[in-house]
Amino acid sequence: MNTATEILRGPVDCGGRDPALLRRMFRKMLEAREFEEQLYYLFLTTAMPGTMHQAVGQEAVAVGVVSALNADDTITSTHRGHAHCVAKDVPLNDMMAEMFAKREGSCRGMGGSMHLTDFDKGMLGAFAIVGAGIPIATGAALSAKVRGSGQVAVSFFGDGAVNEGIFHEALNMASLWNLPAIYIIENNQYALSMTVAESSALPDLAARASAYNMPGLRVDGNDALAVYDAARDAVERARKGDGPTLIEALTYRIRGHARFEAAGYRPAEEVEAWKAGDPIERFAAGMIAAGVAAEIELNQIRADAEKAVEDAIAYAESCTDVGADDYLAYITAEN
Amino acid sequence: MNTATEILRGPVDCGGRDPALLRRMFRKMLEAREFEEQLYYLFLTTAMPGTMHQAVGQEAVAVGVVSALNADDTITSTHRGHAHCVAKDVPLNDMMAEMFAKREGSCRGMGGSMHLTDFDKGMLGAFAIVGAGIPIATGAALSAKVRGSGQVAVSFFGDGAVNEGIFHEALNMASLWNLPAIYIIENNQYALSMTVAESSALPDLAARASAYNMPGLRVDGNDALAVYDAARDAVERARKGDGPTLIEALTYRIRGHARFEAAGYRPAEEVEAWKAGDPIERFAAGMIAAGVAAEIELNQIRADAEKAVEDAIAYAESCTDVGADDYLAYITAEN
Amino acid sequence: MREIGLAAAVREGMVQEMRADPSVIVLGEDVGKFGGAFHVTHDMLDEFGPDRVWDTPISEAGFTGLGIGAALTGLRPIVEYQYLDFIYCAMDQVVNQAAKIHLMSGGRAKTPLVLRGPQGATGRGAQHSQSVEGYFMHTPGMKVVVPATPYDAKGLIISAIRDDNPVLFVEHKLLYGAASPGGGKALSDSAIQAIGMDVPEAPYAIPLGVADVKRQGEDVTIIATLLMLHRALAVAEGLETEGVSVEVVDPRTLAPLDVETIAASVAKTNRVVVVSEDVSRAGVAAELVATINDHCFYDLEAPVQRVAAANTPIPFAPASERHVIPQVGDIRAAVLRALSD
Amino acid sequence: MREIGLAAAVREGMVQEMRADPSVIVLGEDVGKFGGAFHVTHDMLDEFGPDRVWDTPISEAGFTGLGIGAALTGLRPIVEYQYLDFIYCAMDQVVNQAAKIHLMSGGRAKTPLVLRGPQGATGRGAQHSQSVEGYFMHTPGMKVVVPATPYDAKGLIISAIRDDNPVLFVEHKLLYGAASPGGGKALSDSAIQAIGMDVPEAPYAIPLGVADVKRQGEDVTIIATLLMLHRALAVAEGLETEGVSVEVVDPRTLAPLDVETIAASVAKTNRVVVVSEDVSRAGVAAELVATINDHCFYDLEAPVQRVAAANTPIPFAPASERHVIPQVGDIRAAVLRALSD
Ligand SMILES: Cc1ncc(C[n+]2csc(CCOP(=O)(O)OP(=O)(O)O)c2C)c(N)n1
Ligand SMILES: Cc1ncc(C[n+]2csc(CCOP(=O)(O)OP(=O)(O)O)c2C)c(N)n1
Ligand SMILES: [Mg+2]
Ligand SMILES: [Mg+2]
Repeated sequence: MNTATEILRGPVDCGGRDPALLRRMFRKMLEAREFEEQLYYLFLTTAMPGTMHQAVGQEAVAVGVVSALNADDTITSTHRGHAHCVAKDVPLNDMMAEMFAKREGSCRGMGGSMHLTDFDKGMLGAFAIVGAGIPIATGAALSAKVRGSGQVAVSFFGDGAVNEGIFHEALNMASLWNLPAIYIIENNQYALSMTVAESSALPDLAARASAYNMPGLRVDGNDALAVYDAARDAVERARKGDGPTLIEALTYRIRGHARFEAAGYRPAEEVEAWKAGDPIERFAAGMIAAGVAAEIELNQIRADAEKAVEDAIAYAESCTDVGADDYLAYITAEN
Repeated sequence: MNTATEILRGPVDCGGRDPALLRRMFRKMLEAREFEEQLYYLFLTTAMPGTMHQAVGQEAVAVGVVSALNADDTITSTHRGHAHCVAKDVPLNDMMAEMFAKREGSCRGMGGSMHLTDFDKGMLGAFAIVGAGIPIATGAALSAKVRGSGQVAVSFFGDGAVNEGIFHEALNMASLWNLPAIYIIENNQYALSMTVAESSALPDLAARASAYNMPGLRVDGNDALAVYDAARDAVERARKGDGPTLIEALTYRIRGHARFEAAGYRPAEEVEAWKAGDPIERFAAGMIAAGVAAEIELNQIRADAEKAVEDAIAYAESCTDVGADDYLAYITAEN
Repeated sequence: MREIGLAAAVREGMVQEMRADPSVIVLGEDVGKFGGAFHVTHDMLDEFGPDRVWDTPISEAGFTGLGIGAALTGLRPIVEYQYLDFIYCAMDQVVNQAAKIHLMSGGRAKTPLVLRGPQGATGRGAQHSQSVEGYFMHTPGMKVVVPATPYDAKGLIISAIRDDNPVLFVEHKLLYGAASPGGGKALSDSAIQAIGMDVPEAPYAIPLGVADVKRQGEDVTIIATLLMLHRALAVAEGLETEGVSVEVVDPRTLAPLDVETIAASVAKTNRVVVVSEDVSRAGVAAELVATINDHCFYDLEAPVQRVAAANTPIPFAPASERHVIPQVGDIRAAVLRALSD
Repeated sequence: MREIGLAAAVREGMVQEMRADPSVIVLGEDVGKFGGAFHVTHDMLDEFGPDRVWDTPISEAGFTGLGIGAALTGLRPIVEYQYLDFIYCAMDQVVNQAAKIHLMSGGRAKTPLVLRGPQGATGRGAQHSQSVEGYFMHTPGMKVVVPATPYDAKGLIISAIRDDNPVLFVEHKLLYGAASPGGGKALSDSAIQAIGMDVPEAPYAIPLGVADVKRQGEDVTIIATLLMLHRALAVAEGLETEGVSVEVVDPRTLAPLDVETIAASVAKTNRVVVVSEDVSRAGVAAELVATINDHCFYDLEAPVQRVAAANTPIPFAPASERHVIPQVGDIRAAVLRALSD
């Protein structure tokens, strides 16, 4: 994949893959999508506090990468983090309860959409300061190396984050010390209103890896298997002690930046073109083309994903509201 | 010049150059050297407050670059800034008075060695936070562009500074917006105790420019004319509106990091090898070889430079000590 | 006169200064094409062009440094942070460079630079809810401006732009009267009334360092800024019906601080409540208490009541957030304590 | 017992914890090969190897973030800043990340992280002289430790390392008893006496949040930290010969703050002087005054005297620097004011 503008369509090549893996990936993408679709309606009702950022259209990146990880590998996420959490097996119930500011939420109602965290699942946190998670994942990689645990650490971040100095500092150290870290640029073409070309002197973001003596590659981020393959190779390198990799996944956020943001800065044709390259549809088409699953089976998976999210909403609604002074228990570690 | 390890010696090629320029450069390098040599003795006597960092052995970088600038072009400097100031025509008297914490000092005794500043000379300040001057010079370049002044702005900084995030952020914006900025890495091989290879994943620092879509080149930093030529080309590019350039000048600090720091982390042979490539001696040899000046004339310039520094010391000693509450006049701009 | 929100007032002040003085420029994320996350720079790119309105990459430290360099060389930059929570990314440039350059140069360098953006708790969790002014009140070499009304905001932004020092200009999201970047409706707060919303169209400057007595009273003084000023006024109004006369002082700028106006009010009422949305410990309210101790100790008939955000990162859950941030009820209770002690 | 300087005491505490607990690591500039700019990590690379002692590039924000990530995943990192003035480069990682992660995760994440380094004014100009503790006292989610003696330093660094929160551990250069990176002789101060320099060799922990009454007295209380504690003790000794009995309280940690010990002293003496080297406005001294106002107002017979650094960037010239930073004479004058008011 050479330029950010050649938008790929058509079925993902699912030939020769483990059908269970494919079904799991399909299901995870659907859950992430459905989770955010339902959130959208919940925000319309103003039942929901705070704000949220949808990754609709970007699900293949989260699911592709995380499918190449072990359960005890770690990730850091961003303000646009629901799909990463879903991929990393954070329970939908806990996520939804957190969105509703319930005590049973994955952060006990203290974090909200922008700070989802689940240490049991290796989800070290969503950091809503652009770029802030990059050194933190790098530190998790350093820790894995010191402890000899064999874990790898992945940091997800956007195309806008590469212009923060912290990106530069962290990648240099990771490469210098051959840390088992993987950096995933979710290049969804925009940082709020800014295109990549408007904010990066070198819009070929993967090429920035060379400044850190690190391999950098660009993949079709709407092809979950292309992402998976790139991540798997990077994981292998990392576990062998050969150091970090930078992966730029080209994708698109179909919705506005946050909640109801209208994204008027984007040409309608561009949005339409990317919609036609929807990662979930392409994956479904690929499964059918490869004969891994019939439409009817995919529909069942779709229904299951919808049901899981519906259940999560019902669960969340049944949970306990956070109390006025709940926070007092979480200010310092000894409380 | 390809690697940091091939240390160049021998005369600088002075053929076909303007003799007045050569004499001026020689004189400036000598003044910078002598200024710091005398400081060293003054610090030994404890007559001097504070601390200082010598650039002995690095004079060709400051003088080579600044010789390619106009008087109204601007520079930013670092904790190791005396040579930049000398090159930029900050009066020796003012500099020395500042070192002595006198009212007549270039910063009225408020700045000291690490913060020398002279707005009349386009010397925007020495910034002792590593890397901090880089965006400030970039802002001066942006200002020159907005005002249409035709000025260029130069930032000097060390090999250690390239690992600060601020380097990354500033160079990206400079290139994105084609600002008339020039970035000079004074690669003196060490950041305090750390070699370039120990702190930079890509020790070829000039190559980092490619991450910003910016030309990057490496020059022999102990050859004042090689530095001058590279700077002149960069100035031309900048003034034409073609954007910034990154120049890595390979050099060496002959002394310790600060004042009496012993630099025991460096192999003695390495220090000796670099001493044999002293930029001032190479320049003198080049002037003689090219028939621009005879030894006797060079000795006169040497004597003049020494005399100028001696006079500056006498001047500084005759100045008025800063008073206890002098600072009250400088806290905010209206005082 | 017209009634406009604080966002529109800040915008109008900036636009008028930009028309009057070509050296004024704006730098920040999404300030151009998008018109600013809270639309404070709406249409400015169209009017002034890309040499005056710079859409930056997400590089807070970097573009702050660019602002400093530009300020040192003849421009008067206004730097916008999309939320003031992000100013910590630029902290070195603000604290070690901008605030210190004038002194370090022996007064030879001037840094006419405005650093501005929105702050305040509105349900977005710990990284988008902070009040940052305490850090900068503690940073000499800077001025800190905290307008509570559109009228003050316009007059103060004009003074901030004309000032030769780095000035932090704090805007509270709930005072904007403008929509958030999520595209929802304008945020607001039930305590906010129409006070001071008459904003003249012609440019005017309100000097930095002059407090404003927003309400005269006899029995007790509340000193409050930003959103808290409005809550204080609501408390004062409520107590009036109960026969308590509350004076409300708005410092308007925290550095410099108008100690005279504060001291005069304390001398009159002898009882004081200080209210601030920033973290209580070593924050704005602490400094106000200490200032009153320094200057007015013998006027006090009761301890100064300090009302400020709890010493905690701000929780997401609305019920907890409300508990952390001073509410009308908390301020009222403090006033009653000040009166009964 | 042995007499060792504060640098050696901090080093000994770190080494002992590193021997006892393999999860303790050190990160910072020149901490390995070079042994630290002030030699506080001397020889640690040799003993513990490069997997425990990390010589970092000059990337304060980055290696702070690495420390956080490592702390979240089973290690207990100690991050050194070569001078604490440089912590502003890492401010976002400290304030927005380290301090907030525990709360944001609903208590699920722990960040056992020590951030340490030297501070204090010693003639190096505005960017190498600051006292930073006020900023972090204002940052909930962190602890702030300010040891004044080698004995306290060793016991407190051990507690800081064992603590599950991010802890800022402040070291004053003039207390180090060790040479500066310039290679000169050890910095020192004439007010420093041998107090508390008996440092046991065996490891011991001093709990965070417990103040120490460094000197008993009846007439007036001085509360002071770090270098200022020593100047306060010098003042107390001088006044003793004049018949004034001064109590000197060392909070030792600013967050948490031992309000009880402070209040007990105020209740006894009824007159207080607070002394801090950080900037006065909205700094440590302001918080101490406000705390005393909150808890001890009716015990006060005179306003609390606030003695702290002038509200200015720190000038280079020694005469001006001395004027900015509280000296023995300033503290003595404040005590006399507190007694006569
Ligand atoms: C340090 C910082 N600066 C600015 C913001 C405001 N902000 C939130 S998301 C965003 C755009 C991020 O773009 P990108 O990294 O491409 O991620 P995307 O939103 O496209 O997923 C901005 C500017 C922030 N949260 N943190
Ligand atoms: C932000 C920051 N970190 C650390 C330091 C301490 N320090 C001063 S100079 C220096 C080494 C700088 O190395 P380099 O950039 O190569 O410049 P050189 O000293 O070699 O001229 C260090 C670590 C500092 N002044 N600022
Ligand atoms: Mg993006
Ligand atoms: Mg160097």
